Amino acid sequence: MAAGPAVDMKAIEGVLGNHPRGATDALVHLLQDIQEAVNYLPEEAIRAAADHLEVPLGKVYAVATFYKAFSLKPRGKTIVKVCLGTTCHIRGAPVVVEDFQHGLGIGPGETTSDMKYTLEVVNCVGACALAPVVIAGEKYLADVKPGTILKRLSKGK
Amino acid sequence: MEKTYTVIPKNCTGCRTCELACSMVKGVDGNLGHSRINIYPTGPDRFMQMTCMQCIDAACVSVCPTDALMRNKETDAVEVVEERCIGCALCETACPFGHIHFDELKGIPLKCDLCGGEPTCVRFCPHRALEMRR
Amino acid sequence: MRFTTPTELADKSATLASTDRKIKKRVLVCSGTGCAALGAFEVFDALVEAADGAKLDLQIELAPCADHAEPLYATKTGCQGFCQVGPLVHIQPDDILYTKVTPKKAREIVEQTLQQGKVIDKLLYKNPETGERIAERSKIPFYQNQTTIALEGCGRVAAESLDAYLAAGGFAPLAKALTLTPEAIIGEVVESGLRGRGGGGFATGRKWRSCVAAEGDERFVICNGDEGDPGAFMDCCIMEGDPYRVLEGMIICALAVGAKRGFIYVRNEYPRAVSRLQAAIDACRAAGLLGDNILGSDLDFDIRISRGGGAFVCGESSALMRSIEGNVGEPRAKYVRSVAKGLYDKPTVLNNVETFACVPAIIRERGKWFRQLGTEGSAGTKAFCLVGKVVNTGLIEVPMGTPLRDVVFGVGGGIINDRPFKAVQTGGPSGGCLSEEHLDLPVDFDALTAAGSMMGSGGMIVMDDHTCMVDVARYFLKFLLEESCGKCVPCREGIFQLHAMLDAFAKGEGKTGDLAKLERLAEDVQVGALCGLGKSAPNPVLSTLRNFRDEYEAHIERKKCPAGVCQAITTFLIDAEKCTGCMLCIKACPTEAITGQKKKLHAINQELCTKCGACRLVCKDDAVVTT
Amino acid sequence: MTQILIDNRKFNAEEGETILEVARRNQIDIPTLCHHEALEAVGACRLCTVEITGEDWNGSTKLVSACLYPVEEGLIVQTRSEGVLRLRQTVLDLLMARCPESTVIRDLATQHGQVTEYQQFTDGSKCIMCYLCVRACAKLGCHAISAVNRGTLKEVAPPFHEHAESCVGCGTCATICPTGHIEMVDTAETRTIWKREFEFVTCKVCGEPLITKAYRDYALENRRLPNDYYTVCSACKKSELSGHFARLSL
Repeated sequence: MAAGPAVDMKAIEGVLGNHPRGATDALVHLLQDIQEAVNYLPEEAIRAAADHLEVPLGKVYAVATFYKAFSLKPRGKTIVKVCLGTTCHIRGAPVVVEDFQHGLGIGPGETTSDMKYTLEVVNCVGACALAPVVIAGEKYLADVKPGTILKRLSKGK
Repeated sequence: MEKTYTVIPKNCTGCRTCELACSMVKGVDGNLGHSRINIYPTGPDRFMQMTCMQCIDAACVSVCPTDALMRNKETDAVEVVEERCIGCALCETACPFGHIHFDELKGIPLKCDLCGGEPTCVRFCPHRALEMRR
Repeated sequence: MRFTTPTELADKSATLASTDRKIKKRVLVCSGTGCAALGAFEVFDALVEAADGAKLDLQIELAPCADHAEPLYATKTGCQGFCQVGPLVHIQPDDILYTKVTPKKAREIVEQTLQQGKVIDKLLYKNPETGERIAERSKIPFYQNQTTIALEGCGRVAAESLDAYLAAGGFAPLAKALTLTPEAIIGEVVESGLRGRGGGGFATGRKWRSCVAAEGDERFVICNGDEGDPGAFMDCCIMEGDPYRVLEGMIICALAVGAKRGFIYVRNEYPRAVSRLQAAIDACRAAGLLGDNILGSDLDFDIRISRGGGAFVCGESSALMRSIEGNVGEPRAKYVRSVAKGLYDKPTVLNNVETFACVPAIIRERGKWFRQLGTEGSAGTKAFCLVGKVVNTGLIEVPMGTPLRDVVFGVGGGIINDRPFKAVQTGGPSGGCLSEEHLDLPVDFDALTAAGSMMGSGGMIVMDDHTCMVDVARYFLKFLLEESCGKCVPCREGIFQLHAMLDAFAKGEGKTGDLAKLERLAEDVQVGALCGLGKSAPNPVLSTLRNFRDEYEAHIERKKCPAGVCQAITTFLIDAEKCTGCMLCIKACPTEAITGQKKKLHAINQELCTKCGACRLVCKDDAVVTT
Repeated sequence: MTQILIDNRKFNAEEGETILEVARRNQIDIPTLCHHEALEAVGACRLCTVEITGEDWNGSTKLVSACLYPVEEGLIVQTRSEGVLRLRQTVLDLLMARCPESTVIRDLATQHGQVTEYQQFTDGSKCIMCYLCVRACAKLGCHAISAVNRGTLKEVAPPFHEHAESCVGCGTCATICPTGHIEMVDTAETRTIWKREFEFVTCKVCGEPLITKAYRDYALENRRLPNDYYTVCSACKKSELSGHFARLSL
C-alpha cells in the first residue's frame, strides 16, 4: 500500500462504535460512514470493519471494491463530479472530462498530485436542466461549456 | 450387511494379484499406484494386506466439508461421491491408516469402495487370502 | 404529539388546515436542484429580508425545504418541475408563477406584488410561440397538460414538516385503511389497476396478494429508491419533496400484507433524500405513525433507511435485497419470486417510490377513480423526467396514454432551436429509442413495449438531428459495461463485446457483416443473461438498430457520422453561404482553432480542431456543418 | 413427486430439485462450468441454459439455467433446442475471447462449433469467473479469496490484491479451478500460492511433503483430529501399521 496520509483511527473507531458488533448486514452502511469520516477507505479501516462486524476480510474487500461510492485511495480536497447522465452526455459532458485530462492531467478516479482535486464521473445527478453539470465539492456548476471548466473551478462558479 | 470383507494374512503369498486386479478395475490405465489395496512384507514369507477398513466412525467421513464421503447402506463401504468433492484432500490426511490416496490429476480421493459389494481383489486372490465372510 | 386514535389525527389535521387557510399570501420558492444552482437561496434570503422590512403578514416558504442554511450541495430537493426557467417563485393563492427570479427582483416582488398586488409582467413566463406572458401557473402549457398524483404534494408543501403534510390531508388515507380489512385494501389496489412504476410494470395489487399467500413467519416491505437510470430523477424529487407520502404508502402496504419491518433503499447519490426521509421517519415515530400500535391499532411497523453504494444493478430487486443484507449487490436468478423468498429469504413486497406514492391517493379516492385515469392496461398517471434537447426540461406527470407528441411538443414545448426531432429515449439504459413514426403512440406500459422500448422508471430523453444514434447506443453500453455486476458471462463479456463493436463503428473501423454479428450477440445477451439488467442491456442497441439502421450503415459502409458526433469520422466545416461572421464560434472554441474577423467568413483549422462541437452548438445561423 | 419431460422423456422428480439434478440423475448431458454439487449454485456461466415450456404456456418458451430452475409439474424441457445450442455457442465464444489461452475452454468451444470471433483479451488470464474457487474457499471457512471489483474488471483476488492472509495453502482452489488459472507451485519444502509461501509438514518417516503447516493447524482447530495423523504420509502409515497388524494377527 502506497504511503498515504496518516489514517485517523480515532475517527474510524468513533464510526465503528455507532454500529453493533457482529451486525453483518450493516457492512455497506459502516463503510459509507467511515468514508464520510475520513474521505476514503484506508486499508486499516477495512480491516477494522471486518473485525468489528465479524465478517471475513475478503468479503469486506469485495463489497468495498464492488460499490462505486467507495474509494480505496485517498481523495483530493475537492471532489469534482462530472455528471455523465444521458442529457449531459448529449450536451457535451465527455468534452468536460477531456478538459480535465488536458488541463490537470487527471482522468476519472484520479487525483492531482497536489491532492487538490479528485475527478469522478457519476451517473445522472438529477439536474438535467443544468446540463452539462459539474459538482465541485458541494457546488453545482451549470451549463459547463467546453474549455471553461478549469477557470470556473478556480473561481468557484 | 450380509458379508464382511476379511483379510487372512497367513494365506497371503505376496503375489500382488490383488493390487493388479484393483488397479485394472479402479485405476487409471492400470497404474499400480492407484490400487486401493497394498501388500506389505512383514517378515520372512509373511505379508500383510492393507486396505480400507470402512471404519464405523470414519475419520474421512467426519472431516469432509461437503459430505462427499458417504457410507453405502447396502455394502457398508465408505464411498467417494466425486461430484460432491471439492478436492480439499483433508480425508487423505485424516485417515489414520493411510488408505486414502488423493489423486492430484483428477482432484479427487481414491479409496476402496468394495466394488459395490463384490470386491475384484477377492475374486482374483489365488490363495483365498481375501474373503467376503458371513 | 403522539396520536393514539385516528380521531386525534383527524382533529389535528382539521386545525392545521384551518390555520393554513388564514395565511393571506404564501410564497413558494422552489429549491429543487436546478433552481438552487441558479440562485434560489439568494432569492429566498432577499425575499425574507424585504418582507421583514415591510412587516407583511405572509408566509414565505422555501418549498419544499425549510432549511436553506444547509450547503447547496445537499439541496437536491423535489422541485416544482419547471427547472428550465428557474429559480421559480410561486405565489399563492393567486397562482402567480415568476420565473428566472434574481435577488434584485425578489425585492421588487415584495414591493409590487405582495404589498400592492401588482403582477410584474417581465417576470412572468413567456410563451415562446406566441410571445404572450402568462401569469397563472396553471395556464402555462408546461403545467396545463399535467395531472399530478404521485407528485401531488411535491413542490407544494414544506417537505420536512409533518404538520404541512397533515394540513394537506396526509395520513387520512392511512386512518381509512385501518378501518378496512387487509383484503379490502389489496382489493382497492387491485381495482385501481396500479402497475409498478419502477420499470417492470407488474400489477401492484397482485404482488401484494401473492406476498400474503406466501408462507413465512415474517414479511418485509421494501421501497426501491435506487433510481439509477441516467436522465431520471422522479423518485428523487418525490423522496425529497414529499417523503411522508412515500412512508404512508409503505405503512398502508405493511397493513395489507402483515409486515412489521420495512426498508427504503435510497441511491447513494441522493444524500438529501436520505436526510429528508430520516427526518420524516423520526417525526412519524414521534407521532405514533410508525412503531408499535400505529394510531392505537394493532399495527406495528417500522422503517429503516438503507443507503446504496453506487451500483446501478442494485435497482434490480434481488441485487437490492442482497445489498440491504450487507452483501455485494449481485442479482440472483428469480425463478423463485421475491414475494415468496425475498429479503432474508422471507416473503417481501418490493415497490418503487412512485408506486408507493400513488397508494394514499388510491385509498383516499378509491381504486375506481385511479383506474378511470390512463388507459385500459395502464391506469393512472406517470411521472416523467423530460430532458435532453427539449425546450421545457423538467419533472412532469401526465395521465397514461398521453400521446408522445403531446409530451414532447405540448408539455415539453418542442425541440431546442427548433431543430428537427429525431428520437425519444425512454426506459433508461434498459429501454429503447423511439423515432418520429412513434410520436402518436399513447405512452403506456404496453404501447412502449410493443414499440420496442419500455416504460422503465420514466426517463424521457429527447434527441434532435445532432444526436448520433450509434453514439447513444454506445453511451448506454458504456454505462452498462461499468454497471454490470460481472457475475454472468453473457452480461459481463457480451456487453464488453457489444461496446467494443460500437466503439469500432464510431471510429470508422466497422466492417461489412458486423451489423449481423452485433445483432446476434445482442439477441443472445437478451435471452441469456441472469438478471433483468443483463437481459435488457442490449435494448438500446436493438431499438436503434431497428429504427435507425441507416445511421449504423453510414458509420460502417461510408465511415461517416451523419449527426456529426463521432469525432474520429467527422470533420467540422463552416458553410460560407451561411456564416455571418458573428465571432460566436471563435469565442466558443476551446482550442482556438477557428479564425476570422467580424463580419468576415470564419474558418476552422483542422489541425487544431478537437471536434468537440462547441462551435456548432453556439452558431445561430446553422453555418457549422459536418461531413 | 412431480413429473417432468426432458427431451421428450418422462422423469420423476422431487419437489425442490433443479432441472440439472433431474437430468444428471438420468444421464442426460447438460454442460456446466460453474456448477458443483457441493457448492451453492450461482448461475454464472449460463452454459447449462435449457429451454422450457409448459402445456398451458400457449407455445411460448423460455431459456433458463438448469442449475437453478426448480422443477414444477408438467414442465417440458429441451436441452438441445436451436435456441439452447445457439446460446451455448455464444457463451463459449465469449469465454474464448476472454481467455484464449485456456485449452479447456477452447476444446469445449470447438466441440460446440465455435463460429464467431470476438475481440480477444490479451492479459493471458484463464479465469472465467465461475466462482468455484471462491465458493470452495468459503465452504472450508477460510474466505481467503473473493470476487472483487465488478463488470469486466471482476476478478478473484485476496484482500487488497496482496498476499492472502487467511489462506492456509490447502490448494483446493487450484484443484477445483476448471481452467487451471490459479497458480500453485510446490517444491519439496514449500508451496507458493496467492503470493504466499507455505512450509510443508513432511512425513517424519520418509520426508515426503504432506500438507502445509497452516492447513494442518487449520484442520486441527476446525476438524478436531489428533496431531499424529498429520505427521506420516499414507504410504508410511500403511507400512508402519502393516507390521503392527502382523503382530496382532499372530
